[in-house]
Amino acid sequence: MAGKSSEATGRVVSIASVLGAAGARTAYEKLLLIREFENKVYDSFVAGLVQGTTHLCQGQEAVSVGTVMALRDDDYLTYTYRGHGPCIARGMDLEGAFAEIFGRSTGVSGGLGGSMHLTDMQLGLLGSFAIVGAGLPVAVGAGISARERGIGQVSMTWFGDGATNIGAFHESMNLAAVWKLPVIFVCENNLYGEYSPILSTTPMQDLVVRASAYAMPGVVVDGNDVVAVLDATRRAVARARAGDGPTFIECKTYRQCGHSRSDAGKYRPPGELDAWMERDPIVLFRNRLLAEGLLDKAGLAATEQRVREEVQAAAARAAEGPWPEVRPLHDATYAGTLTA
Amino acid sequence: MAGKSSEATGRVVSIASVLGAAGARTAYEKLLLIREFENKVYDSFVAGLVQGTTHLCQGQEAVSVGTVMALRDDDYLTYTYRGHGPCIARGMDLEGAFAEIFGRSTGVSGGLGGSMHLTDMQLGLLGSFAIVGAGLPVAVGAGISARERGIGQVSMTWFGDGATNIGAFHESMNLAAVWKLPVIFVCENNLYGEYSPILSTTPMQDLVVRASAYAMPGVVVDGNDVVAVLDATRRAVARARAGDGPTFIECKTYRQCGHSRSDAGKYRPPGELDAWMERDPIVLFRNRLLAEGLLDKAGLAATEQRVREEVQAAAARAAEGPWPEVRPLHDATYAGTLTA
Amino acid sequence: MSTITYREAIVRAQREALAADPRVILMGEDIGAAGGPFKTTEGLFEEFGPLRVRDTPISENAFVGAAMGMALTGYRPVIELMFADFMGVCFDQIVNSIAKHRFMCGGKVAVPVTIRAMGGGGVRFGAQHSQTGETWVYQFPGLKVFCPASPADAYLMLRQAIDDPDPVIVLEHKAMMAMKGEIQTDAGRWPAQRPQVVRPGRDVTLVASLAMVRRAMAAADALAAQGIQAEVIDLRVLRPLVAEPIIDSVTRTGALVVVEENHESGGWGAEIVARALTAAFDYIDKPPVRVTLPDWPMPYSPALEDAAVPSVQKIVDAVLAQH
Amino acid sequence: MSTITYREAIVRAQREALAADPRVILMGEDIGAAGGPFKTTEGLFEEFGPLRVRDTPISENAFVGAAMGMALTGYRPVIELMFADFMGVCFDQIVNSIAKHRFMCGGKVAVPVTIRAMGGGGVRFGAQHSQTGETWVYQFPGLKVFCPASPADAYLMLRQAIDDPDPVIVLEHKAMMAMKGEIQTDAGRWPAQRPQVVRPGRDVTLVASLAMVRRAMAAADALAAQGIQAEVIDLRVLRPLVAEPIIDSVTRTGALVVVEENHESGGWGAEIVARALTAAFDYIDKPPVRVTLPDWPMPYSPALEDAAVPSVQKIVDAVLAQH
Ligand SMILES: Cc1ncc(C[n+]2csc(CCOP(=O)(O)OP(=O)(O)O)c2C)c(N)n1
Ligand SMILES: Cc1ncc(C[n+]2csc(CCOP(=O)(O)OP(=O)(O)O)c2C)c(N)n1
Ligand SMILES: [Mg+2]
Ligand SMILES: [Mg+2]
Repeated sequence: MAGKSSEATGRVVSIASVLGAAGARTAYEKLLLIREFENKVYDSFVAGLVQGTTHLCQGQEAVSVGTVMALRDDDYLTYTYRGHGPCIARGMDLEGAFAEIFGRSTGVSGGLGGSMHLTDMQLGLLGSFAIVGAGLPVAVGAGISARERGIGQVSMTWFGDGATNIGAFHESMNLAAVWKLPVIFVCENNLYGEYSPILSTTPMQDLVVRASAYAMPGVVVDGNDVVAVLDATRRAVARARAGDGPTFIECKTYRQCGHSRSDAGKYRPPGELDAWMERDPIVLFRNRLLAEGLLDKAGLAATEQRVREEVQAAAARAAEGPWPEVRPLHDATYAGTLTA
Repeated sequence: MAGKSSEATGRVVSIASVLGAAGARTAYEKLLLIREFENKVYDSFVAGLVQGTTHLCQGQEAVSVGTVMALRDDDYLTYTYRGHGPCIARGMDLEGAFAEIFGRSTGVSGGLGGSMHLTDMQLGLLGSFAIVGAGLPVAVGAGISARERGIGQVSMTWFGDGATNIGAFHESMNLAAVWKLPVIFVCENNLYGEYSPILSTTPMQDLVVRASAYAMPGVVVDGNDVVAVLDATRRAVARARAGDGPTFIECKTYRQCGHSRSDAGKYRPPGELDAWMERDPIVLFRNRLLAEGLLDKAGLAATEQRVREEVQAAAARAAEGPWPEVRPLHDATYAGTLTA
Repeated sequence: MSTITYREAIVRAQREALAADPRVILMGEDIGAAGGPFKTTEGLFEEFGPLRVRDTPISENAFVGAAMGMALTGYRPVIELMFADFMGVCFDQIVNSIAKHRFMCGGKVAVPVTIRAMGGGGVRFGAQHSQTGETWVYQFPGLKVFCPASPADAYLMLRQAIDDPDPVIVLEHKAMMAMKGEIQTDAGRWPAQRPQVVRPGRDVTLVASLAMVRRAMAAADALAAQGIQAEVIDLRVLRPLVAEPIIDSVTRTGALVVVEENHESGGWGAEIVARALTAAFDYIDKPPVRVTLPDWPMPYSPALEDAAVPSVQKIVDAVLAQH
Repeated sequence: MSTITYREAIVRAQREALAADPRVILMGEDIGAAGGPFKTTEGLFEEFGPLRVRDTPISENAFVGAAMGMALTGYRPVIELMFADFMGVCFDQIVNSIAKHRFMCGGKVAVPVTIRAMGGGGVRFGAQHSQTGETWVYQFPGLKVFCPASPADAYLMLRQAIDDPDPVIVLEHKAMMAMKGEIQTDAGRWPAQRPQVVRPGRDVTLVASLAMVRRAMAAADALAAQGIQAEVIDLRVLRPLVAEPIIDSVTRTGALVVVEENHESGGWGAEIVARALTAAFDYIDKPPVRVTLPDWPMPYSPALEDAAVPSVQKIVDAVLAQH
């Protein structure tokens, strides 16, 4: 399948067959959780609770949820500055995530990392990288560990369309391919790198063709369809666990908000956003849940209500968190004792 | 033709049709010149006239000659530490080249550069790069100039099979492709990067497939057949001059000697070197010249004699060159005046 | 003379360079229609078009290397690298190619490349987006390193950089973008490329760069109120480093305090201290003091970031402790 | 104790680490069957096989970043980068990822990566293959930087680096590969990770690192013949920098000369001068001197290279001029 738009594209699979009823509820909950989380981060920015910058992923939730749900607890993940999605999908503590973004000592990294650097080693959330492409080599390294340890772990890394033009992408794809490592490369093709449309920086729209430069299987999937994403990822993960090496998954999706806080998105052609809003991953999934009778309107509303409350409560608790104490941070810098 | 072994492979073109009689003589002379030059550098190393290290290209001469002969005088070239070939093919002064390698003030760069850094701006020889892959971005930049100036210039860059795994290769290919720059990427696939066989570092033997990752035309050519190389390069150059963008040319060839001075080549499978020696580019071309009746044995012998003498004489003069004077080198470091 | 912001000064310098010389070409990520992530190319795309103001892919190593290729073949590229921290992904091209190429060619070529990068802390961008980059590059012969600490310098240094036959890295500071000041458009009145006394004083020499200059000035105000007259020197050009103005100053004041937004070990402050103390050994009568970032990466939390970046109070305290 | 070469000491340290700890994995270009471009992994591939001693593609940024991924997930990678100059192509992973990751994670992870790189001049490799790399990396908190100047240190520092929970860059010097000396295998007798007095003296303190230590020692011999007793300090660990042994020494000798194979501006010599003069201000009675590379890239020509690298004679002259 290398270099071709895969069989996964366009194939409509039933939710029940891929997720089951319980899985479907979980997926819906996770989608909502990420959406609510990101909305709350945005509001917190406006309210002055967050300073600096932040990169949100509304519209791309199905990629995070669909890919993460294909993983085992002992798998490894690396992601980007736009990485709240995978973290929340993986189960990162919401208060800890908010508190980190608010710069509080109760943050997952004690406020030292920030919005661009949410991590949690317990969950295999190895790192969020603010330098484009930098997370890929690290995921490859986790893939080496996984392969060496020999218990079927995999490593997964997320990155954008724009990131496929940086050297680290190329070197990582090649290394994973030549060593047949269990690494899943998840490309969130949201059509833009910052304010640049993909065709202004890349001589093609379908990035999956790049996989063939490494003799690596590549698949394209509708990134706004959580079921399709999960389905495609499961196949890739199965291959990786079986020792058959890496896969490149291109998820076609769209960033509903600006690149970062200061971006109003003026570069978008008229109508583009509207068209994608109609394909909002949460709305799509919600409609299918109803259509397939897996959840009724009351059930959906209850879930929505619960998630919203959970997110609001976590943010409220996080906002109460104390500021980190101003003290020497040598111990946060080095693990070993220093002679100095 | 992207991503496919090209029509150029296997096609036998007559020397006369591609080169003409005069061109054939020039090509033969250039092939010999490079061979004799490299042999003399080797001998000079053994004799203690060259210190440090040096990377020779015996066996790959047809790539240098075939590609360079497709160029105009005002084209641009970047190449590598194994870059004596393009320099000599382009007409670099032999004494100046030897003297540079011997570290003398009469060297093309006054002895400041050395074997890994032969350059001559007058000839468009922009730079020899000792960091793998580093010459490619620079060639892309020259391609931007060429395109801007609008008089049909092209930029050509040489690199090895191993270099296709470094980030700079990827970024340069993409940039040249997306901006449709007149850049010819010449990959000398000599099957090894230092002591590593290609399949230990790259998941495929045919590197031309990588061109398709940039929607760039790619061709494979027998790198030991100077006529085939020239023929394929001319097409690529014509496309570039016409504004149709870059081409990737994979030249299948072989490094007859070690990677660098200290390498005895023990990693080679038995018989491999012998098989390639039978396909020595100079012997092949010589035989074809005779077969096509473009030169007779006496003519060949006369050329060989002349080239050998020319090379020996240049080396002898170079060895007489004075050492550079020990003096402040601020003016070699900065072009502008320094306030300091 | 006209009063504009640091950011506007950068735009203006580029506009004038583009207008004056057809060989000038700007390249960088989102510098075109978007006007640059820091809006430092605002309006230039509209005015000069997509070939003179080029949006690049996220391929820093390639487009920085390409700048050298352009420079070698007759153009004068001006690169915007966005965050100075991104020099990491193109470090090879900067320090191994661009810095050394002329030398390796025996001095026979010039490499007129300008690289602009925005650095520095104070804006809650965390450890990978807050480095000034000063100490990354000033050690390399072949490069020039300019550090504008005012709109005037943001303007003139960029114009000088673009005109310079050598590669120049212009390190702008993102916390100063909105700073207002006068610029001098008459090149005949531009100061020499060397440190400059921006406030005279007789008791102590404060040497600072980039955003630390303002803080040193504010500290000097505070110190004056306590009877200590600090002379403030804006370092301005990190390479080639001209130490005379500093040596001259400490010879008069007898005391040196450097203020920089880099870690102590490896900061340029050591270089200043070493040069000053070596040259003015007999004139300095107090141990020098360096006010720097602490020895850990930049923390994200506002509370910790503010404690990390040298503050006016810390500078004042350092001087008082010395005296 | 046993007498081996610097190169053999490097091989031995890695062999012992591989044997002692299954989590140790070596990666680099041609370090496998070829035994490494500098033969610093000779025999290890045969002994430990292709999974523990891994030949990599020419993809430094990927395999250095991969080392961090391995370290975060339970392994102890040891990278051979070949020439220190190649840090340019993986600088981002070294300084932005590896150095800062623990910190950005709030100190909750350790990053036990060892990176070996061979630097330095004197072997006619030209401007892009002769840099020591010392001043590229010692400025970054989060990294440790070891500089072995003897077979003993080549051995013990590499063992310490591999055992260290933090990332360590071990800068070996290619001109010392054949140097012979004794190594100490008993870890209980290893010196602390700090500068070490390698020759006592009362008149002047010479601080040097890597290949300059031998030259400083030779200079001390020559000076002794002229009645000047030089104390020689091997700097050994560039980060974290422990200045006490140096301060202690200059307090006794009253004079400081640093010798380094880096350019003056941005060299660590300034840091040593600044620390020593600040802490021992009242004890130093002669202006310090720095003997460094000149302010241009390394020339290829043997004549010029030899003139560039600090020679024994230059060190002697510097001390004599100071006294
Ligand atoms: C090496 C590097 N260059 C530039 C940037 C600035 N930058 C941050 S995000 C971004 C766009 C990335 O686009 P893409 O990979 O498509 O990811 P997306 O933001 O769309 O998720 C850029 C250029 C960076 N962080 N690192
Ligand atoms: C970035 C970088 N990594 C490693 C090296 C060391 N090195 C020099 S040549 C070489 C092999 C290159 O192989 P290839 O690209 O096939 O070119 P060839 O030498 O075969 O012509 C290596 C690894 C280098 N010079 N630069
Ligand atoms: Mg994108
Ligand atoms: Mg090769």
